[in-house]
Amino acid sequence: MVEKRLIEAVREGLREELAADPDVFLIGQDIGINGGVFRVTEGLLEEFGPRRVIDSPLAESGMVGVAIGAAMNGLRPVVEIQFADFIFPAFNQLVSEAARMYYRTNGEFAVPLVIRAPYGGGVRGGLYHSQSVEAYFAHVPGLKVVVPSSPHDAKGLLKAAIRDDNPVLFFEHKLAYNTVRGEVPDGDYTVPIGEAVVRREGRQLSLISYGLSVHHCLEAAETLAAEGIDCEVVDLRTVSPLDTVTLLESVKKTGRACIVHEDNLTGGVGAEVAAIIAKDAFEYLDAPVQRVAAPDVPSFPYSPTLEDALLPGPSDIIRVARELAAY
Amino acid sequence: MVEKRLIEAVREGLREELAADPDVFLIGQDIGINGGVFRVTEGLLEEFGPRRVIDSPLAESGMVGVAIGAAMNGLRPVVEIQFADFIFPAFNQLVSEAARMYYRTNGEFAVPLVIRAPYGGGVRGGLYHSQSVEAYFAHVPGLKVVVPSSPHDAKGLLKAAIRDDNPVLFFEHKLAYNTVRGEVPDGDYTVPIGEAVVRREGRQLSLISYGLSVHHCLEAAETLAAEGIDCEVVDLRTVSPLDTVTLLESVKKTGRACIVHEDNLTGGVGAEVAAIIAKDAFEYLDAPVQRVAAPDVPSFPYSPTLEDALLPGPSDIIRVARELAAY
Amino acid sequence: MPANDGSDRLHESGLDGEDAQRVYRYMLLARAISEKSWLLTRQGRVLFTMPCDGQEAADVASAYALDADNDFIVPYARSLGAMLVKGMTTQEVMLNMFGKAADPNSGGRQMPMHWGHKRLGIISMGSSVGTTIPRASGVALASKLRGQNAVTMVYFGEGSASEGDFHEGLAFAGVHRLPVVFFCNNNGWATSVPIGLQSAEPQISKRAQGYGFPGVTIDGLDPLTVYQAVKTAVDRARSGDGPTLVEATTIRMMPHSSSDDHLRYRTQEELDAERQLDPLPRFRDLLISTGLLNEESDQTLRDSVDQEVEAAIGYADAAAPPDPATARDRVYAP
Amino acid sequence: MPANDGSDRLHESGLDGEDAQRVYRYMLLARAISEKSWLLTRQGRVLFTMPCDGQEAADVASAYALDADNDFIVPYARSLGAMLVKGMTTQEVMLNMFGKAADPNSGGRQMPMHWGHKRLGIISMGSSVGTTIPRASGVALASKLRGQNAVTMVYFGEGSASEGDFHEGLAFAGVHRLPVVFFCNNNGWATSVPIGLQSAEPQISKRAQGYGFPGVTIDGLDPLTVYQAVKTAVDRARSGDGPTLVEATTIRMMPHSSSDDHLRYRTQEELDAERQLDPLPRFRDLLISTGLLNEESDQTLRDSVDQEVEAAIGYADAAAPPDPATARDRVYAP
Ligand SMILES: Cc1ncc(C[n+]2csc(CCOP(=O)(O)OP(=O)(O)O)c2C)c(N)n1
Ligand SMILES: Cc1ncc(C[n+]2csc(CCOP(=O)(O)OP(=O)(O)O)c2C)c(N)n1
Ligand SMILES: [Mg+2]
Ligand SMILES: [Mg+2]
Repeated sequence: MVEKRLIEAVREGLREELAADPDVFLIGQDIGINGGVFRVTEGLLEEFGPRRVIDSPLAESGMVGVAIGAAMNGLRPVVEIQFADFIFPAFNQLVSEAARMYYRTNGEFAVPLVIRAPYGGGVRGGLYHSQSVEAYFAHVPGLKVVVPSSPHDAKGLLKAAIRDDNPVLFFEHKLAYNTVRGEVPDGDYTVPIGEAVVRREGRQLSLISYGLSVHHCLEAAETLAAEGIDCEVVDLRTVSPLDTVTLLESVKKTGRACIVHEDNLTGGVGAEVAAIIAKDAFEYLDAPVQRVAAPDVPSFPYSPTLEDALLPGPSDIIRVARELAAY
Repeated sequence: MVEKRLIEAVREGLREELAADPDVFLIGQDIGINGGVFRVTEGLLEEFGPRRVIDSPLAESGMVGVAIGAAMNGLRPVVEIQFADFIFPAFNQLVSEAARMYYRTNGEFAVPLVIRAPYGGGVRGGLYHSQSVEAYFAHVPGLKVVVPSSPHDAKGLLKAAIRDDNPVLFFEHKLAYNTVRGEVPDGDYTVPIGEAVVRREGRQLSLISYGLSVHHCLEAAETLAAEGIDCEVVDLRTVSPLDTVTLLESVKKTGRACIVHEDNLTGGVGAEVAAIIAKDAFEYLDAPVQRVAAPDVPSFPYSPTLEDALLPGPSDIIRVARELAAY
Repeated sequence: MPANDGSDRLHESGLDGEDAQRVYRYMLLARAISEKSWLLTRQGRVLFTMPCDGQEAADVASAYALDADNDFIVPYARSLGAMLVKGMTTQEVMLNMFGKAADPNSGGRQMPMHWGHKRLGIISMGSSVGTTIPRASGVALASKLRGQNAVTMVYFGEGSASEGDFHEGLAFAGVHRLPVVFFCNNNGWATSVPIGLQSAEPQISKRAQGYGFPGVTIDGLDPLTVYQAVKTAVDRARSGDGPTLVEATTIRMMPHSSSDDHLRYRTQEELDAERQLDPLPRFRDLLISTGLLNEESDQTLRDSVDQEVEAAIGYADAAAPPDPATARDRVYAP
Repeated sequence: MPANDGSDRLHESGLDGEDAQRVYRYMLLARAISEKSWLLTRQGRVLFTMPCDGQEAADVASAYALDADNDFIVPYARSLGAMLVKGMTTQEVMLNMFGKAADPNSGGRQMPMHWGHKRLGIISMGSSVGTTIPRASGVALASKLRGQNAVTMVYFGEGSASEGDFHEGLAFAGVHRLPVVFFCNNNGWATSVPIGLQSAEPQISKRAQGYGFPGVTIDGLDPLTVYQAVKTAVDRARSGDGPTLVEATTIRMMPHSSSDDHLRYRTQEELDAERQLDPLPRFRDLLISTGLLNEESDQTLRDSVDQEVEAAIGYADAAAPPDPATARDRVYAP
């Protein structure tokens, strides 16, 4: 197996699914000749042509609405939202239509749809090119929400998402595209949606996370190990539906839990995970359930001095983990 | 003081603010000559004229966008979204614009805006006339979210919301409009945003809720009292920002907590409240933190047999409370 | 009108006598179902309805221009006439009105008049208006990409054309010259909001040229005019020349819905005057003038329609409600 | 062109000689700031920019038609020229480019070229394009309701006109005949997406008649044409006759942004040819033909502009960054 960057893994997943299934097509802004503003779709227009790789007008709601219609008539659209921040104009199409089509038609019409979007801060993108939006969608029954942390999972989960008959939101951390590398099997394989994985075994406390933040947890765990604090790191991979079995197993083992995400604290995915732990692992808890997340500001501001003051990172995890371990 | 229905209290609040402040105006669909589909604004067009009570085209995003602009140029718009379910087309305007205007302009531009919307099920309104949408907005820094349970609070909180310099979402349970009655002081008063209130004192467990569900909690508490289970009922009134002091005080006293809402469970407001309790009241907890909420279906279906199977009510609260008390 | 006149109009419309009689029966059926449903709500036997009285000509004749077996319809809540033409039975409609388990539209999960029927090519609608418009462009895009020779027709009211999704859906269809017909039913009202408060330009069809395809405004009270215009649009779409926006001016003879009281915002005089424009007697007279109908055959037709509706009501009323145990099912596809 | 010709065109435009000179200087200044900002991003001293090269005539001359003291502008990321005319200083612009604490637009919280300045009547923009359009209608609604004699002008690109908010914002303004001018800068590109993939009708102005008010398409490379058309629209708005959609056809001489490489989707030949249309030399020649400018005075002007920009860069570069301790402040108004 060769080491690849996360962006290459996503591209490989798209290319293989386009090649394998004529019903799959891509639609998004600047994804054609420009290859997407992050170059995820680079080369796909040349390879598959303008009927399979469609440059959309600047209209997210229409783009998603069109994709839903195409999905209801036999295709498997993969939509790229240029930045996760710009998914909100399509919120009604996603929540009121895609998410509940199957339920409202009593199982008649499925909507096999994937929405891909780069998320996350740390790139000096300011308030509208830095957000995490997974929590909004994790609250919506009928949607699945996936946030891969590794190139291996990015390719495998993307393929699973494209083959899934439900609308799946697929968030890729834009900072991870070129900084996160890992082994990616050639050819076809999938990673099942809804299964978390333990990235690092540990006995004293569980760091539960997803996406780029998983790497912050692993980094923190290294430092903490040197201090004799033995952390387990759980990578949720899918934030909806949650793999409660794996995360509860971990917390029942360690008795201490800290959920970590880049999204702002209040009402984030960490709230639901904490609530599940507080209910179903209550007996096993030796300390309060902690969360490390961005503070409750609208999004990360542009100026580096400001963004750096708000971005949650390994040092925040280490601080909280020490408190937890000492509790 | 006279007993009034919740709908009358809201109307009275609107009328008094319209009369007191020339900068206040209403905009919404069918709110003029028709008085709103629930008749909340009945008589206001006649009293204040078409410049203060504006019937909008069927365009929620435009309506909210227009209101934001008007608010940035000196007015205090009060928008009625006909059903909370139809707020999603305006999601981008609310989250990307209204919520962060003050932050992104470093305090230069405030957006004094109120969004009123009837929410909730039990009226056979089907999937699009029954939803609770507060959780989406409680996750958004910069927004305030209010859900009154009594006529007294509805009038007082609405006045506070209209005078607040931030965007406030104000959700009124449509089933409560004509079924919930209570004393409403004549004339001017406000109820501060961000303050919860204990509706019923109790020692054994805390039922924490807001909106119509508060009444379900009170009803359940009566039944439970007869069984010797002494419940405290906390009415959050504001779900963002949360009054953590009041809710934690209650849980620290009782040692048992159950959060109740009509919105679906996963990622609902109850998740955040449970997470706060699991962190800051950990030492005081004698039992797992429980939640009573609608199951994770997209919304309440139309057919009575189906809706009744999903609507959370007093009996669900009683069942969980018994478990908690017995724990 | 003199007989020959009616026959000429029929002939130039492209409908033959039998077609015309079928269209008339569908119009009668839609009206009967709409009226009966209204009564059922007054009796509390049905909880909600959205009458289509006044737009039967528009809905029926437009759908009649489609290939019922292969084309798609993306409906809205007043598309009852089109649903019948597309193949939905009166019994299925009534199962929907009563929200019963056997309702093919949603199994009782959606409100009455919320259509969707996969086998019949009726793309499910929810209540959030406007969302259907880009969806229709998407259905048409799939037809184009998959080489289906199908046309998609989406129905909506002029009020719903105020939503941003109208703009985005039409623009996309224009760019890709999709086989779709946008059928706007302009009855001048969005519930209580008159067209003057919705748009400074009362003709919705004028918007089409902004998207690079034709828009026409037609008399939606005359089925022949409607059929002719929509047939042209459907042929155009099928031959690869792209979309058309057809605006049919109609009337709303009844309140917006069973929850509405239109006398709060319309006068009785106004309503009485509008009733004079009812498309049914008008078409009836034309058919009589052409000899395709007479008092007697008309009565027979009406009786058969009433029996059909009554039978369907009896059946639907007695049908089983959705099983509460299924309320949480089918949130996710397997 | 013969001198008299230029003078005639100047005269009919309604601008006097001094105005023309001011407009020219603002154009030079916008260009200089745009070019310098680009260089600063290449040097890594500024992290992001969106060049306005090629649309200085459109932005400057349109804003020049406003009452700078009382009217409102709702800008977009290429509205630099309009910002200068509205009163933003070069220093303030550079504070924004460097994201410094003293940046009046956002105190360094937003990306460069994200404008907003309350005292100057510049309504804050974020990055989510299209949202500004109904907002502008709302600002104008407030002016109307409060009896302000103000006009609001909103700037956006043709790509952003694809968003539903364009539709909803224009329709609302039409219904209420609001004092607003919708200024669409049509450079034919939404980043890498050409107009042909955005709309089957290349002229955005055609959409206006669907909303019941005039739309015009003008040469956005000629400041005189732009001023004349916008002045007419502004006067119309101020006199209570409602909105106008003004579409200025312009060119995008530079990449979409400092993160873009336009050679991925445009040929060098195409770009070279477009550069021949640069509005600056064209207006310069006209001014020279009218005797309002000569080689010498032009050079003096350019030198003063360069000095102004250099001074501002030096100032902004040295200015204090935002205090990290303030990062959580001002989420809510007190
Ligand atoms: C997004 C959304 N907002 C509001 C409503 C409430 N609503 C239902 S129908 C209607 C009016 C529709 O008018 P029009 O589109 O002209 O259709 P008509 O009822 O006249 O046939 C409104 C406001 C809705 N269903 N969806
Ligand atoms: C809602 C939203 N979607 C996508 C983007 C990303 N984006 C920024 S500018 C742009 C193209 C804008 O084109 P146009 O409106 O024509 O303005 P121009 O750049 O040509 O001046 C895009 C797609 C955005 N800022 N907002
Ligand atoms: Mg209508
Ligand atoms: Mg452009």
